[in-house]
Amino acid sequence: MATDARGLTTEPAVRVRNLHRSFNSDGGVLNGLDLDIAPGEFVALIGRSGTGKSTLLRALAGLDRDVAGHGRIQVPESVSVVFQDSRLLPWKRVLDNVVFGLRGAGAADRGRKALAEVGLAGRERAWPYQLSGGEQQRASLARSLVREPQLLLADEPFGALDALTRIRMHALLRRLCETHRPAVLLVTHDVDEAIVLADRVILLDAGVVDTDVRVELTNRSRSDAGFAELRSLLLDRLGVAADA
Amino acid sequence: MATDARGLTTEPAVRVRNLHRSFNSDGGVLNGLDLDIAPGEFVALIGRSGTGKSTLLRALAGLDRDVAGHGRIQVPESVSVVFQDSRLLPWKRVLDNVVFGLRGAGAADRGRKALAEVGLAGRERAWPYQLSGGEQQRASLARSLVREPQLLLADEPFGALDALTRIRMHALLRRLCETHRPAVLLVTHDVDEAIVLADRVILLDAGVVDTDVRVELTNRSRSDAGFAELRSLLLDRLGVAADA
Amino acid sequence: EAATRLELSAALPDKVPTGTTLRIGDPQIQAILGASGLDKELSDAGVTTEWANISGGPQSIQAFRADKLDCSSVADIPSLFAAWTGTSTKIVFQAVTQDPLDHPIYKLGVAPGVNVASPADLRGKRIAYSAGQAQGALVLRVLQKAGLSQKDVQLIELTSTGDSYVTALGTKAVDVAPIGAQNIKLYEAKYPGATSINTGIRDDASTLYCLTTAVEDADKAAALKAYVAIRTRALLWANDHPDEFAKAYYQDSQKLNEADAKAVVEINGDKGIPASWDNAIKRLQETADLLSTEQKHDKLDVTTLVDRRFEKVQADAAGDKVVTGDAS
Amino acid sequence: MTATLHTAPVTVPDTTDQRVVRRRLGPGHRIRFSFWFGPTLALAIWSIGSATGLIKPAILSAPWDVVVAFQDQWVNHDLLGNIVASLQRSLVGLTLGVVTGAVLAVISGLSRFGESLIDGPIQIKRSVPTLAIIPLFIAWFGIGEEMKVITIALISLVPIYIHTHNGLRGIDGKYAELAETIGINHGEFVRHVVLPGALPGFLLGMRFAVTSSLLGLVVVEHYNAVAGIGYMITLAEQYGQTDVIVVGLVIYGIFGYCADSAVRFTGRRVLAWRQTLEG
Amino acid sequence: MTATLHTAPVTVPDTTDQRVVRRRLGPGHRIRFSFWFGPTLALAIWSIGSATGLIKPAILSAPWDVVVAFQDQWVNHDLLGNIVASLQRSLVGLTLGVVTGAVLAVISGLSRFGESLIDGPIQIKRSVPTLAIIPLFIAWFGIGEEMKVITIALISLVPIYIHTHNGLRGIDGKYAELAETIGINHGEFVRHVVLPGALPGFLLGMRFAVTSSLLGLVVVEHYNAVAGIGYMITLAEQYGQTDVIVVGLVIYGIFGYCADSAVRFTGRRVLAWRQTLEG
Ligand SMILES: Nc1ncnc2c1ncn2[C@@H]1O[C@H](COP(=O)(O)OP(=O)(O)OP(=O)(O)O)[C@@H](O)[C@H]1O
Ligand SMILES: Nc1ncnc2c1ncn2[C@@H]1O[C@H](COP(=O)(O)OP(=O)(O)OP(=O)(O)O)[C@@H](O)[C@H]1O
Ligand SMILES: [Mg+2]
Ligand SMILES: [Mg+2]
Repeated sequence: MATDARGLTTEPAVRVRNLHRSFNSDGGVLNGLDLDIAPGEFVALIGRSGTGKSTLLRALAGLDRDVAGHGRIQVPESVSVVFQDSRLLPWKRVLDNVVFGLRGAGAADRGRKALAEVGLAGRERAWPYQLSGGEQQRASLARSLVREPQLLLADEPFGALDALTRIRMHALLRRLCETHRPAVLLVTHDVDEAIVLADRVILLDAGVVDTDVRVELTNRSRSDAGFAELRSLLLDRLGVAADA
Repeated sequence: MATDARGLTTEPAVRVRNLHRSFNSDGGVLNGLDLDIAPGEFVALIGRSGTGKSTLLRALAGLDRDVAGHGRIQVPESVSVVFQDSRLLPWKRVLDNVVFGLRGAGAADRGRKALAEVGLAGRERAWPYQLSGGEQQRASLARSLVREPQLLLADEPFGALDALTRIRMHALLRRLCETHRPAVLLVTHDVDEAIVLADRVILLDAGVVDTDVRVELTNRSRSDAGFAELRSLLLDRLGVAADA
Repeated sequence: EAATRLELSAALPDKVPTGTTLRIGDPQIQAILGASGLDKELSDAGVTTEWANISGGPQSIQAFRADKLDCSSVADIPSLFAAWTGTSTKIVFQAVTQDPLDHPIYKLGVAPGVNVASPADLRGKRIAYSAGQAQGALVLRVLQKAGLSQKDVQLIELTSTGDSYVTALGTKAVDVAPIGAQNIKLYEAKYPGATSINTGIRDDASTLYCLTTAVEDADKAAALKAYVAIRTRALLWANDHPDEFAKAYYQDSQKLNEADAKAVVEINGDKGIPASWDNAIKRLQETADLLSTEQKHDKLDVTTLVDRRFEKVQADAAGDKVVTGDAS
Repeated sequence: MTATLHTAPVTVPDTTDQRVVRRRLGPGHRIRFSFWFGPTLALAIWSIGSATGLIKPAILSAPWDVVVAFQDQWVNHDLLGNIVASLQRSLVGLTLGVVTGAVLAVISGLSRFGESLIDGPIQIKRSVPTLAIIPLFIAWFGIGEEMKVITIALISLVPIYIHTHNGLRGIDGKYAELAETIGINHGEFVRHVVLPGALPGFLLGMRFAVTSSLLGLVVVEHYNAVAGIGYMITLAEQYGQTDVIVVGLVIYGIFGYCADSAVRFTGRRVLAWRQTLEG
Repeated sequence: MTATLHTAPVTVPDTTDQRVVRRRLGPGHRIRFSFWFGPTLALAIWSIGSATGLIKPAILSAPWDVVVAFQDQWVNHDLLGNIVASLQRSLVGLTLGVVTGAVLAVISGLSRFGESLIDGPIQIKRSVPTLAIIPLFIAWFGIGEEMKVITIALISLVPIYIHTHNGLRGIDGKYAELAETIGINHGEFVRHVVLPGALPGFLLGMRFAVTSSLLGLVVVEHYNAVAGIGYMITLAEQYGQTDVIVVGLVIYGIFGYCADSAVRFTGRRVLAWRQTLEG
């Protein structure tokens, strides 16, 4: 059970118990996974390619009706997902993709603002195919952020971004988290990114949470000793020598 | 003009002169880019999201017939492309995707071997949609590597891979390069990756080669001083403080 | 509107209640009425007509079954088939052609290069045959008259739609096929070497047949009585005014050009109103008998298909212009 | 380590365009005026065939004879009236059919229950010749305009239904997933995902529906019509006027071809978001 | 910093399955036996209508009368022979049409020049009523079996052509790009990219081609046929034998429905690589 900043036990935003999922008979992808995420908590999820990170996210998003398995899942009402593929509707222009499903008068303006924040001002009327890979990813991020959900599930939202753009997106995401305090589960392959952004980093292996570390660094700079220590711990669990 | 290991001038494998490309009237994506790549040379291409890295690769691959612009391009006969999206044919099983277009008796075996090398042994008969994001990317990589081209154009081939898998793919790519010595142009967002892998790193900005550095490190470990120096230079050119 | 039921044996009422509507498919008469001004007399008689541009067997039977039509002008075959398939109809009008053998409805087209000079030459020939259509019955009758049976010739099943018979002849897919007399000239012109012969039998049956339920409706029966009388006069008017007739029907309604329209009228010849239906009924019975043996239908007593109360209405309206004897 | 910061770009404007030439495997660019190729070719073959006597006038009237017949029909027989009557019929029928077909397709496409009710009957209907169903329609709707329009509506409903349904079912499942996480209702889903996603299918259906609605005229104008192209053809057949029949066919051909091209043109416009081999 | 290494998994097997329930926007799972729903419903309506007298026997014979007529046709009029004759005809015609249509579609789909030659005439052909073209065919191919098979081939060619062409042009351009970089020739491109990519379209075309080839029988068996379902219907129409017509229609319905379902079933099999709303 999670504890809040004052050490009090709170009802978690996400609660997963004994989650099993398998795509075929010869072995499960998730094998009895347990996970709690407190409201407003930022959890980074790392793990090898093909360990089941996306599978877990899809289970939390309720998109795996047809996948065999069992377990218990509780999530908040409003969930927003950034998919691993950016999944823009090809028949909607970028702005329409961002505000898709938003109601109310200010929707278009909010969408425009979100696009500007991810560096796509001026591309509102482009078709998705006219965007570069990273631009598509950012548009997809904008679509999720503009919704201000209680739970944000993001599947490698920065994978196709260069260092600078990535830092800007980090800042944007952090800012939004401070304002609306959603619970966040962010999949990333970049251990540094995980440590920089998250309150907690969990490592998925063999279908369960293999490692679960709380990031309690005051200085989240790479040169910090705690940072390096955490980094080597995680890389070690991933099977990599920290200096590789 | 490139010089080979013995300092002799050689005919480059890739020669680009004054390359212009633009998608609309209000500004070009590539604005007079010049680039030479020597045979067997490994060049890493970095740059902000949306600066035209993919546009350049597509020009080299001859896939931009319909894009406005001009300039001169020379490339070798046999070119292989790893696309930014993994672009597996959805109607072919993974193995068939890998050996697609390969001729000769041993094709299936070579494909199987390539799949095993990228860690997808046993998934030969899976449909593309049954692979995780990283697995798709690796299958696509296997497809390119199995062809042994004279020029390999790879557009962020490791973007969706975790640290361990990425290191394995680096090793695989390096091994293949040593054996067949293709010229390589690899787009990446990871500056460290660029330094670890490449003979030369070029940075694209404003449609031209902004920075072009040769990596002449004996020890390509992050802790090496030369590595750190090169890293800060590149990050600096990208607009990021090296320690961020 | 539950109109009073009229027994089929009862006398036809004279008074047409206002608003009585007849739904008729009789395009030729419709045109003549308009051209001759007889339509005014019809409405003066209290009959409202709802014209349908329907003629011929299959369409009228379909409309009868759906109860969307009261009467339709046809030759003799449809009323037989209506009976065989369970739709009860009555013939209320009979007309003949005044010189039926000189003005046949059908001739036998002969394919180019085929030698057929008389019906006797039909032996061994391939003849287009369409079981349910008037053309089919005609072929059977021609064979019967020539003393041939179905086995002596080769009947080629072929439905007559559009100009399919003309095409079949022209391309020598069949040797002989019945073709509308009005189209013979066109056919011979189109295919050099094509010829035609007369059938030598009467095919001039021309009737108006109605749903029995319409005849049993007292109001409609009264209207029909008026219609039959005026229809008689219309046919006679057309005999006297061939050019106006050609213009009103063949030119304006059937979209032929003036020359063709006049030619068709000329080919079709003058219509006659028989003083008695006896001969017509006799011929109808012969056709029914022939079809029932050759095509395996039930025996049929054709007197159940005619409503002879209209025989006199017709004859009275024609007055001294009736035809009698062999002509009828 | 050598760092070369970029130097100023070349000043002499060199606009040589030497690209990597790769064999194009797709169809390439649209040829301008290709719209006219097909009809022109057909006309040429027809004319040459007729002129050289390869196509006998008995089989197919020569183009020039058809032109004469066309003039005659236009001047003397109100061809325009026939065309207008026919177009009106098929337009009303088409509209009815398209709307109903699309609505049924969406219902049956999105609900398995709806599908099990709607789909079977439509499949059966379309396996059965229209000509054979007309007696039923006459019984239900009479022999007037109503029956004609409804028959045409039913004829054109079928391709719209099948194509829209097929297009809808062919939408990539990942967009439905996205829509589910976005939290929209069924109506919005239909508007924003289903309709645009099924649009290519619908448009293909339109191409068939349009021609069907025109061809349906031939069938329905057999019955109690006093104007219309189908009626004109029926009449001409009775009197063996080959040239008039061909006038009718040419009109069908022109309308069909134009309507089809219009739908395809619209398709290219509204499907600008697609990057396909169509280009 | 707290690092919790994972402890052994729970030992009591708890197989509760409590998932996030999200409103399904797609059509969901296929209903079992839904294949039978449509026909059963149609049969039920027909039976009830006939029994209650809502459907008069003159308009549509009651199912039981049709069964009697069916038996009669089977025993006395060689219904089986008719069916076999018809199926043979439509099968040969269909095969011809499908092959030609697919080949033409690939040629015209991949070459703008081929398209400009092929596409127009096919569009024009399909705008023109088959009935009206038959005289031409009779002139060219006689009134024998040849003409019938060719007519059916031409009827079923059209939907195959259009759908395959449309499917081909709808292939995502990025796969053509991939193929270009792979360095394959046109033949391989067709085999590995074009055909599988156009397969969904082709299969939809098949659904139309199959029914067209059956419906075409009605038209061609007007001409010089001595056996066949179309011939049976034609005869019955002339005689006005409603129950026999309905026997023919039911046979059409059954064949059409089964053929259609077979194509759809095949489609689901060979399109297993697709993740669409079809599921
Ligand atoms: N629809 C499917 N059918 C069969 N197997 C699947 C399916 N989807 C995923 N898998 C398999 O399940 C495993 C977990 O997949 P998942 O997408 O969750 O991995 P992941 O951790 O997100 O990997 P990555 O980092 O590469 O995206 C993989 O081995 C994948 O091949
Ligand atoms: N088809 C197109 N139509 C219009 N604009 C396009 C098109 N393709 C790319 N662009 C634009 O051209 C610019 C360069 O795109 P490109 O894909 O080369 O970027 P990139 O450097 O590969 O970026 P990323 O790292 O995000 O993949 C972008 O701004 C993009 O929006
Ligand atoms: Mg994943
Ligand atoms: Mg890119």
